[in-house]
Amino acid sequence: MRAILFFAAFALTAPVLAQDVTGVLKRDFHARGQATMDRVDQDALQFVCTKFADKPPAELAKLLESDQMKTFVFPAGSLVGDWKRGEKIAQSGRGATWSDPKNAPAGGSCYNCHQLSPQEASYGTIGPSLLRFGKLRGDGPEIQKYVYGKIYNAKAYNLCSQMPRLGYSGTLTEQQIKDLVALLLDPESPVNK
Amino acid sequence: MRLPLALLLALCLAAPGARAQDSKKEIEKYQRMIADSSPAELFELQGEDVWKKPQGPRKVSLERCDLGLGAGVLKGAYARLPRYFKDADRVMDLETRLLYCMTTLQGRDGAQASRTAFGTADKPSEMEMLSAYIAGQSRGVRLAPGATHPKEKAAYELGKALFFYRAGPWDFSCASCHGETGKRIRMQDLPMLSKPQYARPVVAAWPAYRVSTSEMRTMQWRMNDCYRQMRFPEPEFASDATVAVITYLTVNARGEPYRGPGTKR
Amino acid sequence: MNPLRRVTLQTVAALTAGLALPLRALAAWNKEAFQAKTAADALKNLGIASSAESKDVLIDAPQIAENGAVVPIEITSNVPNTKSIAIVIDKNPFPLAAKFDFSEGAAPYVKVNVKLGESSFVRVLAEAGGKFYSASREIKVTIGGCGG
Amino acid sequence: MAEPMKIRTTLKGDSADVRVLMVHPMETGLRKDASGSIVPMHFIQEVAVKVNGKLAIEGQISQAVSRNPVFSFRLKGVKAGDKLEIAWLDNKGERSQIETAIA
Repeated sequence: MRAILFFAAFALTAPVLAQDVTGVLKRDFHARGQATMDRVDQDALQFVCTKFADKPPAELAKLLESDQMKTFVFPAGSLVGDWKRGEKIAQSGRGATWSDPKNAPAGGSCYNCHQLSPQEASYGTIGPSLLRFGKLRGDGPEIQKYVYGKIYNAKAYNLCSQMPRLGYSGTLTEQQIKDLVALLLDPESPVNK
Repeated sequence: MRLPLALLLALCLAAPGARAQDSKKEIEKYQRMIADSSPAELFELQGEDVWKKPQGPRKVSLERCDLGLGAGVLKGAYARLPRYFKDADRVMDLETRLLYCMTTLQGRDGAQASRTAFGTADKPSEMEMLSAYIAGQSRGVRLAPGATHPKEKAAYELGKALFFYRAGPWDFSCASCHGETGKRIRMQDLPMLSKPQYARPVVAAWPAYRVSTSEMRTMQWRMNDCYRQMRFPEPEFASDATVAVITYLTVNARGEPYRGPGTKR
Repeated sequence: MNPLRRVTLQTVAALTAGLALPLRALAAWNKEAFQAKTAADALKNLGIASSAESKDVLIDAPQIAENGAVVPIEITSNVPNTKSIAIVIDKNPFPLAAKFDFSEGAAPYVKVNVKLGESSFVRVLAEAGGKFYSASREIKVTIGGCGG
Repeated sequence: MAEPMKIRTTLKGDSADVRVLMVHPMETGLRKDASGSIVPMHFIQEVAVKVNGKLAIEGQISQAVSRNPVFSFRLKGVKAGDKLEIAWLDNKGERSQIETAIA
């Protein structure tokens, strides 16, 4: 089943175009700072999402989403950290670029795409508004796990989501993701006030 | 019981909505005011000096550089770029062509000129000044990049494929931010650059003075910094890849009267 | 619309030795006022002991600036016989940003781009007949773009 | 070296809007360069506008004015052809001046 789906995906490819693009990137781009050249290679998900303009066939999407689900690494103990630190992480758009120092802590770029705390007027709209998220969705263990997982690897829930796989890619640490979970779920967080 | 709850909800939702509206209006006002009081023209003046200044081992100016309409013809030249150049046998955008002229006419080192193509507060860029000056000579001229030569068509197709190519640790493509209409990053409206009606006003305003760095920025810079934010490795200045994306965007903006150099946040 | 084409424009190479320098006529830069670290100290050093809020002092500026490096501010004083206008940005490390003195041949009007280190009140003080008239406006500096 | 300036005037009746653009880094003394060293303060302190040789506006400004300053002023009782001079002086003693006719 799996092999057939992959075969189908490749067969639909306009001949060698995707490979050409990778080849062009390898020829015309160069590594700089932490941005090494292996970054231009596509993994299966990136390949499929590019190929199907972010609308892959449902079965293929489901199959690859289940692969992404397997990447989850949940910490032992509580999934909820400190919303105050979470707010700072949500504000920062730094991390993972060639101009960011490799070991400096990254941000989550959350406000680039989402509304969170009502006090922050400068928020993006690529993702849904998360205003009052915890108030609307509760803060029990189920939702904690969902939010942690979503931040860790958003593609497990929606294969071609524009949201980065912030945990899986190594951008955010376990503690940082916990702090973001708190920002979204803690009743004391401004998001839920 | 239902009615008051609905009312309450409506009230709660109305307030942030109204705030967002006000914010949008104020941001638009900000953008209007920075455009009204932009020092962009200064870069055109400086660019004219650079264009006419003898430089390089051959001690000649760029005044004999052929930007596509004949040696030294500036009027309307920018609006016809990128285009195929027979002498170089490749498609070139403005900066790629300038780099070509710097090396072939002035005998300068191309690698050196590429390294200083993006200005900083400490080192202003000739390339940025030249771009402002030359683009300014196309004001009012409709954008008509090359789209007939096989290499121009190939550049467009490659640019389009690059635009939608998702990769890197954050899985981004250009379309991640510029593939939908009505979206924004922070307060910044994001044009859907794959659609002509949205690409036109944006492309027709580059190069542009960026107030955040107080620099005149070019399309090559725009490509470079987008790829940086996309968490990709760095594109080579004036490479076929960057020229291809610029070709794709400019062909999408075809027909729009050029009105830059513009002013951006 | 191309503004360069709309109006006549003339630029002349800067500074030649033969030209009379208008700057010779200038009063010295008010070091004490400009180096003051609080708005209160800046006002004191400008000789402003008190001021009255006035609707005749107009500030046109965006309430939200996407970048603090360039915040355009347009100021008009409709107070008769306005002699000078000072701009004070409360939260800047050195709050006094500018002071303009107007002679008979100039309207008490100025538009200038200023830097705001963070969201701040911007105060304008207009001097007329030995008195000071003020207006203020809050400008929020937000984070624009990808923030990387 | 004196950097270029650019003036644009728009005459409406007997009043003229004047816009002047200046090239200047307007360094605050807080910025670090690529090598991490502080870039010293360097900013225009004084700006003067003269009409037909007579001082009309004198401005004192600080490092809080944006890089590449742009000013708009309004002159009264002027006519086409009047001589307009604008000059600046910075904290290092560098200066620049431009002269044009009101139009």
